[in-house]
Amino acid sequence: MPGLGTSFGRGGATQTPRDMAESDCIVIMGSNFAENHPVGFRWVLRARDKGARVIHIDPRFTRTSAMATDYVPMRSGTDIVFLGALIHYVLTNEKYFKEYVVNYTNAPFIVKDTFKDTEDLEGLFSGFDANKKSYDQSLWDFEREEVKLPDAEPKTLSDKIAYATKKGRPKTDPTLQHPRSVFQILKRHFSRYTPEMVEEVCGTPKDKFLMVADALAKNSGRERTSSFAYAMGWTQHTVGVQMIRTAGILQSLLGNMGRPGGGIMALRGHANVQGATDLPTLWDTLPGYLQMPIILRKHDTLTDYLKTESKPTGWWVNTPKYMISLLKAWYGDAATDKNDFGYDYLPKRIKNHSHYNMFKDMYEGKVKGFFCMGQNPAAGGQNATFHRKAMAKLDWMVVRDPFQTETATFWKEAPEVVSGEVKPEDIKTEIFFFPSAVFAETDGSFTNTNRMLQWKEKAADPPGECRSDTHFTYELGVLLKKLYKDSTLDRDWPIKNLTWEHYAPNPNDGWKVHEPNSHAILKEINGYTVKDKKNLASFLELKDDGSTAAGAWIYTGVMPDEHTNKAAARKGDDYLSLGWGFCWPANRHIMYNRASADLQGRPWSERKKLVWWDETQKKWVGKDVPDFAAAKAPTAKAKDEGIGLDFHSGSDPFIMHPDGRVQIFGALADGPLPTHYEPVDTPIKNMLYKQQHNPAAIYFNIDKNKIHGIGNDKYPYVMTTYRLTEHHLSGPMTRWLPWLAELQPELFLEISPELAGELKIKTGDWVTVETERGKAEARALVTRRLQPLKHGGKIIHEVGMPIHWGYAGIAKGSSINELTLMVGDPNVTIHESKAFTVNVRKGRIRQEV
Amino acid sequence: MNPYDYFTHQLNSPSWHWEIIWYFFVAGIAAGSYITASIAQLTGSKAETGGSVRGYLLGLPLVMIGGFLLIIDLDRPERFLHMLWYFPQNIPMFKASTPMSLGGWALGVFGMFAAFSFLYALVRMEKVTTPVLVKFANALHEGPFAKVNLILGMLAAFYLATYTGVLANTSHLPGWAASPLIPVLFLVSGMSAGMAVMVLMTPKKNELEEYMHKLERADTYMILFELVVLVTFVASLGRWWYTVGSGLYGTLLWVVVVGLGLLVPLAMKWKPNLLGQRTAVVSSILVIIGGYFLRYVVILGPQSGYNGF
Amino acid sequence: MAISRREFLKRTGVAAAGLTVASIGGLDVKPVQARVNSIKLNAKKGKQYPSVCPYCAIGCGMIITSDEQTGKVINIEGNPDSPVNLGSLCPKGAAAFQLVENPHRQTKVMYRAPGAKEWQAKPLDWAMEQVAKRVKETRDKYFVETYEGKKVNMNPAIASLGGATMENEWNYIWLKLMRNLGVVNLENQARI
Amino acid sequence: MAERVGMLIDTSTCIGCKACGVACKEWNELPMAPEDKVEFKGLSYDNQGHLSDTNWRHVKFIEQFNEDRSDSRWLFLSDSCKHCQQAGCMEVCPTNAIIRTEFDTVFIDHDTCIGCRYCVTGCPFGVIQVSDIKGTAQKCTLCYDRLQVGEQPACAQACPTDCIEFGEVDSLMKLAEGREKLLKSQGYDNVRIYGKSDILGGLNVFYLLLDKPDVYGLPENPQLPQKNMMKSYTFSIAGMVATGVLALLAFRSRRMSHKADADQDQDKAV
Repeated sequence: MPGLGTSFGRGGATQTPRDMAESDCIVIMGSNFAENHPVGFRWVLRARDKGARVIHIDPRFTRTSAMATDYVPMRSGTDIVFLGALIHYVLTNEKYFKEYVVNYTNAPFIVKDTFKDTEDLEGLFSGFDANKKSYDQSLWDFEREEVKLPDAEPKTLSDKIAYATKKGRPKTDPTLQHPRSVFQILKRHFSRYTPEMVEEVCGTPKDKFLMVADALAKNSGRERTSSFAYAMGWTQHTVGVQMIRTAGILQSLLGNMGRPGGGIMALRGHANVQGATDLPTLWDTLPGYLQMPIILRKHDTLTDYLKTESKPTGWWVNTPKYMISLLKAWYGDAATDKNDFGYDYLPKRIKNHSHYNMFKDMYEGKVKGFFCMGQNPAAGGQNATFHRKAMAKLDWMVVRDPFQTETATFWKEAPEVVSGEVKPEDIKTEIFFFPSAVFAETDGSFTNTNRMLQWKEKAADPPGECRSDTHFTYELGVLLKKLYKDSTLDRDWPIKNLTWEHYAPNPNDGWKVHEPNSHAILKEINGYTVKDKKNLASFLELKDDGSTAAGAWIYTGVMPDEHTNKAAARKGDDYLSLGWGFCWPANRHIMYNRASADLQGRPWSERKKLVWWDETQKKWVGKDVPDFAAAKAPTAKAKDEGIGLDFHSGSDPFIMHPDGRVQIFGALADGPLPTHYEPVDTPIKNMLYKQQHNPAAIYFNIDKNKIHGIGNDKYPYVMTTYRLTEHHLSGPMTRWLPWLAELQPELFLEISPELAGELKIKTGDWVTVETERGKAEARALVTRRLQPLKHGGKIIHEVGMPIHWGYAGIAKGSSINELTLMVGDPNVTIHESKAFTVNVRKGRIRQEV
Repeated sequence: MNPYDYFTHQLNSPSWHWEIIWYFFVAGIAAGSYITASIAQLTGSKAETGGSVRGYLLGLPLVMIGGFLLIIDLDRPERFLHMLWYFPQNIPMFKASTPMSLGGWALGVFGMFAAFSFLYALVRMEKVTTPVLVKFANALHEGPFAKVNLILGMLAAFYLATYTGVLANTSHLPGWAASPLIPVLFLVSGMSAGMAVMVLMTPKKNELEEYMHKLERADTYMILFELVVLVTFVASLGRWWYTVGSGLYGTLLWVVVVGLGLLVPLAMKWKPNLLGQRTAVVSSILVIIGGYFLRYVVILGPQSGYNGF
Repeated sequence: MAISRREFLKRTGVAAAGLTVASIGGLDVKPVQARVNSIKLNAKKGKQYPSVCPYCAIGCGMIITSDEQTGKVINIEGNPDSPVNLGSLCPKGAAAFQLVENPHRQTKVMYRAPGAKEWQAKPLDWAMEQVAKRVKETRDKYFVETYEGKKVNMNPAIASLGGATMENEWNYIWLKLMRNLGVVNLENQARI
Repeated sequence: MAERVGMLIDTSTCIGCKACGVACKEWNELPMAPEDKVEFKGLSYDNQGHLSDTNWRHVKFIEQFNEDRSDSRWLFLSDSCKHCQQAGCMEVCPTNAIIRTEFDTVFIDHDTCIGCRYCVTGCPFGVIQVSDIKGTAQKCTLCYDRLQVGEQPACAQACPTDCIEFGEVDSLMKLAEGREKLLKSQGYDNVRIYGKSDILGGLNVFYLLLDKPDVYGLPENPQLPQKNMMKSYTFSIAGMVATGVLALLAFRSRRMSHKADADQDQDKAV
């Protein structure tokens, strides 16, 4: 979630769905809120019933549009032009919240002259290395005062690291006139994103765009707040992260961040995708958003790592405390400051090991063993045929799922096996299929889309040989520890010294199948004092001298003492319900809520009161846990020589950032400011710049993973993919359920009557959709909810298909991931399934052959 | 533009199929033959009643067959007594607001009268001679009670023949509910079919020649009346005429029911010796077949196209 | 006003044979004792467990009722006390019962030998040992201590996919185990 | 006699998610439709088409778009039994299997129903179908078993946007009138309440519609089937008289002309 992380400091939704009921205007873009988060949508409807404007901007008229007050069509992949034009509108018509922008964002900061904008270099920023396809971000730094350091000697490791890496405070021009001020650079950057450009590139009629701009402007400022909601519609693009950045900039200019009914609601897809990003079974991070060591940066020793990763000013000054506490939690007493707390035993990344590189290595025979648990790449992976070919190269593979998914049976039921192209005998992969327990048969916590941990109780024993994944992991750990018991090799040190036994199941927990001790795991995540194993109540208590241990510092506080598990707290109320579950960090529900008060700590308006300074008690109070130093007065002066939070004044709400302010100008792999680039497969060329696509995008030219490029007339139609409320992602949790398979039994293609007329297709006909990567067949659903859009002279048709089907289960069908392309955005290597080009023809796949 | 025309497909068809078609047909003939025989009994001479009494042989067996058909048509046949008895309260199950409840009782009551007349027919054909039965049957059919018994019997018969039409009218399928003429249509069709069967049952004896002539004429009147009622019925359906008047059901209606079942027998009535000896037999058979297909069309036509059909 | 949703937790489960006045058309009969068949709820009376929906990230509260004798789940519906969903659910959540009780659910460990055409059923313990052995073999064979002169201690030969549908506790101990086996190819659905 | 309870279904907040349908199936353990009926129907996002014996709550999808999409709307309606005050099914049921419960709802007593299917065509909304497996008529029971232990119906609880609101009918009616005013003020001009006392004496499960009823496939002015019954009986009596007279005519006239012969025979016989 670097989009939100770079802008505001933390990668997570900034508000809760409940809070959207307080919004005066809700813009839903890059999301089909009612379809995919129906229960959360109740609060949008409550806002609508209170008179709020609900605007849905989407290529398709969907269930969300049916409920919205206004629907605005657009072409998939052009969100940055639309949002950039909104920024342009807000800046040129002076609709921004001046006091908020000057004080709470880095608009006044002055950027070094080595920075050149896309306006100067026709779509590129300065510092681009063409063959490495990456930027030298040092050219984008601010002009800084000279460094000042506190006169006292650094006591802790964190202080030492901060002293060593501190930079001067950026120069500022509060009048926002300086030509190299972020404000002016922003103005110039989006100067050509005009309403006419929106009509040209997005295909959205000008009046509709101006209606959105006007609604947003009217419903922002001191008295009113607007919020944005987004999901895969923004993330699944090669410029996905930058789309979120654009919304972040817009919401900061409008002064909506950190305020009730304002912010950006990231609607995450899975029950625990937030938890799986906080405790990352991801390639690039360690728990608590600490970077995973990588040889491409100075991470050789623990000190190098901490110097590189720790930030001298802002909250991240505490990085050493969190890293060392993590290592203490993993290796217990074996981790001492003599062996850098076991840092060297952490594997270092040698390159980008994200999803597609993993499967590329698999395809090239570098990966021999593969665990696939609760995911279905054979149907859910982009260019699914390639994924199946890669899995065929493995030596062994473990699949854990309640059902025999496409991934479990690719070697005998995949289309290429059924058609005889590939023979099971040629697939040498040895496969272990473990039936897994389902959510009702395990206890544990999920972290929902607004960072709230909720505990669920085990309600029944899993049937037969089904076991929970936690049980599988614990047993595997015990077996491996036994196998490595007598090893003397240095590289086996981590396995031998891993703290593991305290997860052992409790034999008299009242069940027949005993699960590992989830409380012990959560306690380790929460953190405890090493000496007497006492639970820590807050991450403020974490130390960098090895006296504390914590699996994930951001969750500290979920188990403040041995008996209270705040994730299992169940006292709700009718607004933020602080007594229900535990929101990281420190149970703050609306992040950056210090920004809901002005420089003197008074709420911007009585109507939008959230957190304010109580002069008598000398501390921040309000409806939410303050996201600020509890007793730091609003008028506290910033200490130029200070480190950590001392460097910030009492009116710097974004405490995670080095300068305590929204990073309107914030460095990412593809630039400090969002720039529109056309999707990799697109019918028309980039109208704004010579640079057509995201220069830093990651391509995978392997096997049949071919790109269509620009205006490829073999594939003239724009295709977008999406979800239905009756199914869940690639389907293993819904297509095997009769009640849901019955509601949406077959894959369908949504197509406008105009295009269907040209291709002589009627509702119900079989159609085949083709790309260079593969083919998929579906039933046609001719509907006016899709419409051709005019781009200058050219009419572009858009079609759409849901993603849920595969060749196994009760409801079977083609997987649309036979069509999608493996390409990655530079920051998180996410693919572009929301906008690519296809060909559509009548008839089924087989008929042609 | 509302391609999703939920309305027409929203109603459900009760999916009454062959059991109900045969029941309507059999009940029609039972009632028709009983009424004809009773009228002949009341108006005809001793000689004539010799022939007409054969009509009474149809009533009882057909009622039993009808009852059996009704029971096997139920999805829970073993519970057919629920039609007559409300077990949760142990009280008789009688509900005037639904023709089906009254129909059930009517079937029972008519069955009783049909049984008496069946006995009388056996007596007259000397198949039954036990004195007490003979006295009883004659009393009911010739004696003082004849009028009362036959009138009541005929009322029950009339109800049995028409309630099936009222039941169809008391529903929501447009084809059934649009025109109130279905009961009359079923009644007349039952009469003509009943008479046709009686024609077939009458042996060639000259003393019955008189009775045969009357029966033939009555049958002709019925066929004419049925023709009139049928045409007005289809017309009175208004925009729903197509449910019975077009497509498969339309062809059956116009070709088989009207053509073969009514016009041809009418022509034969007009020229009795068209096929020599066998004209009467052939025309009666055609009438009977016409009667069956009339019910086939009127029952299945309006149901087709709806869910569950 | 509406019968309050919180009633749900106070399940009385009393099977009342309701006293009704049934209007039997025509004949007005004395109040008819509505003989109601065995009320489903009784069958569903059981121990209640608060839970969280496994589908999307809104995090709707659920109440799972499982039968005390058989230990089987008999009903799953929304938890009226949860401020996230006030007892409501979406179609997926409402169908979660079939995620638990479903004939298509696998209950046996299956093994596919290299090149085989069919599965073979295998005992759980055997499979666990085999997997542990495979992990050790692959790790020991392909482990990389240094790369381009730098100490890396990584194991490129084992990859892991999945995590966004499982609990925090699993995610934590799995990443802890994988990292300490040297695995760098570790991903889940957050990318897709 | 408990108070008169029912449900208000406010189509302005229905998002067509079908949670109600699934929750109903979960609670009442209704199976999936037969395999051959489960297929893509092309009725927008509705692949069930109608209520049935295994589907007691069916969500309808109506797309209203003009040529240039300037006037575009997607209507959803969660349809089920209306528990009418004057229930066609109850009036035509010959075995009194359909009763009025103490909650004023219409309930099919599965121990009494004989599967005669008359209620299937008695209902003006096409709600009821008979199950081939159980052999009895099936329809929404307004969760009669839940009501008895003080809970609300499964669909009302499951509805994520509170479009299905359970409660006493008169307080729901006030709520509906309030919503109607609010929606009218927000520009939903032809919003209306469908199910006031003008429709079959009032529906206990009534709707707040955004357009004319027939757009949703609901009859404008549904009646009890008994409306036709009296007219039908009068015609059948007329028919009876007509056939009676005709038959008498056919049999008596011959006697008239031969009266003389009959008398002669008598003379001879005497």
